[in-house]
Amino acid sequence: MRADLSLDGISKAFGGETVLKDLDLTVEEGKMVSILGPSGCGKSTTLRIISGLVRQDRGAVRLGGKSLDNVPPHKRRIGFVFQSYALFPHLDVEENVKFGMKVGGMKKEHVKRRTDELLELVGMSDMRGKRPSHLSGGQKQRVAIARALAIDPQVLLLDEPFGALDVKIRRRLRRDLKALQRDLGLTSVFVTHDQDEAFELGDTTAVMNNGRIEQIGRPRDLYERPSTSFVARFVGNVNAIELPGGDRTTVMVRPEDIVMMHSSPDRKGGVKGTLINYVYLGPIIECNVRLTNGESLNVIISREEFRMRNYRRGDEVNIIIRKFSSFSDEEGV
Amino acid sequence: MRADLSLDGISKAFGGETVLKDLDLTVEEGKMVSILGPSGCGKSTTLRIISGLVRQDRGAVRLGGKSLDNVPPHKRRIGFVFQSYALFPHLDVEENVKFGMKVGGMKKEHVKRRTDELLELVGMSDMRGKRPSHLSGGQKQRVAIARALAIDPQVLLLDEPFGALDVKIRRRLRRDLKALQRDLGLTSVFVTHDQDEAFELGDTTAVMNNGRIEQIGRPRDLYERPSTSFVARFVGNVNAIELPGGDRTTVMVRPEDIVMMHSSPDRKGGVKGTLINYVYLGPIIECNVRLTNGESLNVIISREEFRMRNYRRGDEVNIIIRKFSSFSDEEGV
Amino acid sequence: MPETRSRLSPLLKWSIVSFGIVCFILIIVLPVSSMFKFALEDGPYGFWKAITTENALNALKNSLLMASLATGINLVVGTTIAFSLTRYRFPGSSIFRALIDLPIAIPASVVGLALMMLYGPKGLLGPFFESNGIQIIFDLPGIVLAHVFVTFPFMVRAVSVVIEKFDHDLEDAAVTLGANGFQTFFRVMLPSIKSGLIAGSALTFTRSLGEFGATLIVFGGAMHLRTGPLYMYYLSDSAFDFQGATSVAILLMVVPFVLLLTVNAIVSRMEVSG
Amino acid sequence: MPETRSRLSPLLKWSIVSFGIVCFILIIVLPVSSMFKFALEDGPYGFWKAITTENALNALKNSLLMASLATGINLVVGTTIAFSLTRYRFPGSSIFRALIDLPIAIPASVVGLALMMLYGPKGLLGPFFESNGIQIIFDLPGIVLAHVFVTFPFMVRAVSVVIEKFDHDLEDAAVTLGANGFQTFFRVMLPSIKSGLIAGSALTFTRSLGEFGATLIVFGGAMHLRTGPLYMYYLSDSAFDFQGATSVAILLMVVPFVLLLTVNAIVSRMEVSG
Repeated sequence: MRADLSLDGISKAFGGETVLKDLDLTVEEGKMVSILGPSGCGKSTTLRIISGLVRQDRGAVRLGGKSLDNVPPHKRRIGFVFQSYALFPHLDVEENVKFGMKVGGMKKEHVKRRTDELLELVGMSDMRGKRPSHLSGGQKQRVAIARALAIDPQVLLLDEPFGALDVKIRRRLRRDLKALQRDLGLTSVFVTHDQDEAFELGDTTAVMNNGRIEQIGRPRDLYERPSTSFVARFVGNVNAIELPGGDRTTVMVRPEDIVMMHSSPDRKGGVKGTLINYVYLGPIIECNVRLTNGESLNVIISREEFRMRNYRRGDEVNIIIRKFSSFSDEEGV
Repeated sequence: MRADLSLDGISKAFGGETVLKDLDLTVEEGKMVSILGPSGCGKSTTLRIISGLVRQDRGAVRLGGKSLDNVPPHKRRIGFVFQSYALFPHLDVEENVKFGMKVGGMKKEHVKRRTDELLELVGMSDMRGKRPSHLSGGQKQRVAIARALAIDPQVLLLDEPFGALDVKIRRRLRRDLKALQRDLGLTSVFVTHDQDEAFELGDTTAVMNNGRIEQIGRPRDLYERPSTSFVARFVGNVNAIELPGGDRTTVMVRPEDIVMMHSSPDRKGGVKGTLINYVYLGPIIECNVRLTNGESLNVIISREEFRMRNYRRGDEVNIIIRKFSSFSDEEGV
Repeated sequence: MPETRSRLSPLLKWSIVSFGIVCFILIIVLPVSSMFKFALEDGPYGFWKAITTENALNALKNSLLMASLATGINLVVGTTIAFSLTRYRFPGSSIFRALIDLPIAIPASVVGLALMMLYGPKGLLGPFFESNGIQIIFDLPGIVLAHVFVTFPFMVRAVSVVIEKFDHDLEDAAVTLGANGFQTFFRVMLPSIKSGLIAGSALTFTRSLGEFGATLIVFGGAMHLRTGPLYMYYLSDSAFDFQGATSVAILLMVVPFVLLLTVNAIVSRMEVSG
Repeated sequence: MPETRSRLSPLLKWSIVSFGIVCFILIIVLPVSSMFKFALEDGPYGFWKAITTENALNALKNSLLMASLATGINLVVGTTIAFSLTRYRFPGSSIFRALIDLPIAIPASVVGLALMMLYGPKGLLGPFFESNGIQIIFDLPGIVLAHVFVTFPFMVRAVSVVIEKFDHDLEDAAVTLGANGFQTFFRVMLPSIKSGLIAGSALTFTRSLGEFGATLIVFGGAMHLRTGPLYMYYLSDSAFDFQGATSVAILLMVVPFVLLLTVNAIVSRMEVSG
């Protein structure tokens, strides 16, 4: 059996408030699963339970089929990367990376060699003598990753590691992290509330809400075939439209699944509206259309189309919905 | 003459370091100009000079043709919205909004009526008795905007007002702000380092770098016809590619101006590469291609195309550049 | 999530806590409590009588007077200095800043001696003041000076802390909203630093009520100005009236303690709602 | 951008600064300086002679001894209590927390009296200890207890501040990296709170060197244990030897001041590089 990580029916409550409800999750050996969810959905607690920092109320954490529940956290060999970096402020970069190997009683020559390798790997060799307070956020997180890798972890957990970083640095770091994880074949769980990050890093992405995993799959599955209304709303942009008619059904429509044309007297079908505003998002344009019934709609069209049709603010337009989904769990919003 | 705001040849240095160099800018009455630039480019200082909080070394600030330079800051009637909100912590929401009218000696009934109007306008009527510490970031900024509007400002300045907010709240607030600014016909200057924000809010956007405005125009102009290499790099994503041949010319290519196809023996022309990774960004897919010469390229294609061609990681692809720009100010990067 | 934090075994944890509590009781609580036994030797009435003799009332009145004067003076002087140090740079400001803590490091009795050497009958300036009819040492000004000297850093520190925390954008906001310098100061700055002024005043008042060493030296037997701690010392050390001494001591202990607790509660509520 | 901040007119600004400096000089600097005049009356040699008499050396030795003992005891007791209060909740912990500041509010002379009422010859426990051959009041244990009592909150506060600032993720990180409880404490926790231990020790030592009121009462004429401030008081108040008193006073002032400045510099450098 491979060293897959699995959570079986994990439940956890803090002070009477349920945080995780009967959660199941499997991470195949060498793969990275990203957990995507809003703050407070229980994703951080999930990581803390895997690492042993928090003890679950029910359920089991297994690695390669063997339960970890009687292994104390400091003996689990599970690397943890914190959003706050959690670098030891009194130690320099090199000593931070060495920490786990030293407390583990590893031989000196080996510690030295491995530290050099790891600093090289994360591109921090030049900074080895610096204290964390002299590093930028991105550099700190590189060191934190190297430090977590130093214990040769069976599993690597990352708790919103780029949450405190600038957009540009974040993009760079997540690319590097993905390459690292794939090259080293690290079994990993990555937690974030940022959809791009979850999609870029995860081999599969688990969408989490209210202590449960609502759907797990590849970005395309989540985007095109959301299984719950929460997933539809949380992943990508979506318009929630009340269908005309007395039954008050609400459907979800992706902004790019709407066709927009200029209104003309001979055009039948579709819904009429006014182009209120548009935002130039590079290759695509996001348009805000107000329908005659007052509802507001997001429509995304390509730059070429926008230019071709020469849209202006205030234009009367005609809208056709090409594709929509509806969910049984949705109570007319 | 309309009450246009104009900056003529403004220069400013702090402690010997030049922050603004001979800056010109005109904001037409009732329009909003967004200033987009990296941190430290001088955009905040520009706002502070307009408001009189900082005194320029050279140049003039004019409103409707009349110089403001001898008007002390507290008499300029220029609203200022801070990234830190800068709400008075010892006053409740209502008292914060009333502050400017009270120190201005406005009549009590009028103050009351206008406060009600403004709180209504920003949707904070229910919160009027709350202290700032009990508000969320988004609510604080709504109050700060109402407070700035209370003095019936000739010009409204906003210094990265949404910089401290979550993405979702930010989107909502910027839409509301844009509607407000347009409805009230406020002459405004908005400063940000976020391109989407600058594009959505500004009637025109000024791209600023190193104390100068490099280009001013509509998003489309900036995106499609950048006049400097800085603008090309800063606005949207861009690939900087060294052209083959001995002259080491570097050109800028937008990720969506690249055509990607599967390699096949009979396909001539174009450059060969390998599809390293792709990221599902909703309606578009960002692909990372490594060329045979080792260079890395970003390519954006639509979801439909990606699906149609059924790309997988590791695929051999062929790249054709459809459009590029080059700049005389660029020294082979 | 406290559950995630305490990784010590419960035994170790409770040993640590118990050790702390036992030490605290032996060093602080028991000595303080034992005073009550002596003060209440003759019942509550004895306690009441001891703190309402003419001498006791006079001493308490003096203590409150000195504490009020020291607090008032420090409110003006300390706040001014706190402003100067946190907002301006001037030649020598870093030396000035270092010297602020001087009174904390100087023993109270040294303070008394220092004041005597300047303003006393044989001091450098004393004879000059005396020839102009101004008595400083062995009189009210000397005692107040001693109290101001000793309490001075508390006010400067408390006010400096809130000035440094003050968000300068608030000032800028007030200005752009049309407030002039005075309006900005009184409507924005002052309310923001109020908690520091209150905390500093409470500390000054408390320390002043308890001041002993410096006052003992500069007071010089001016009985009508004798403060509470001096009166208590006289009762225990010269009159051997331990019932009286402990009664006064309890008053000198309870009043400032209640004052400090109250003000701390007020200040922390101000900061929360702040 | 200091230019954007000071909107006061330069005149007003300099009036404020000057007023602060003048007050500071009159209240603090001049009295302190005037001591030098008396100490150096007979030149530097006189100063040297005054601080090297047998009595003076004995007093200084005693002061350093008491300060060291008080610091050592507080390092153990104060740190334990700071840990208990910041990390655990137990029945009565909030009362405990409020009582911590008690010694700040209690006048030093009251502390002396309280210790006497418990451990003194007529105290509640004194006769018991005495019958077992242990002398507390009028002997070293009593003086040390007085110093510990008075300095106790300084250590608890200094250590509590750094414990509260401590980032608990560091502990979690250490654990996930394989550190057991002891390794986590000694390799991660202790280095992080070191600055608080140093700052607390410096404050304790300084305050202890200058303690006068409580010691005066519990010392009870045990000459061989007389500390610096008591010796100084004796010189000025009974022997009227102002040259000697000011010499000792200068020593009692300079030593703790230099100590505090040095430690502040060390601690702030630790925090910057931290």
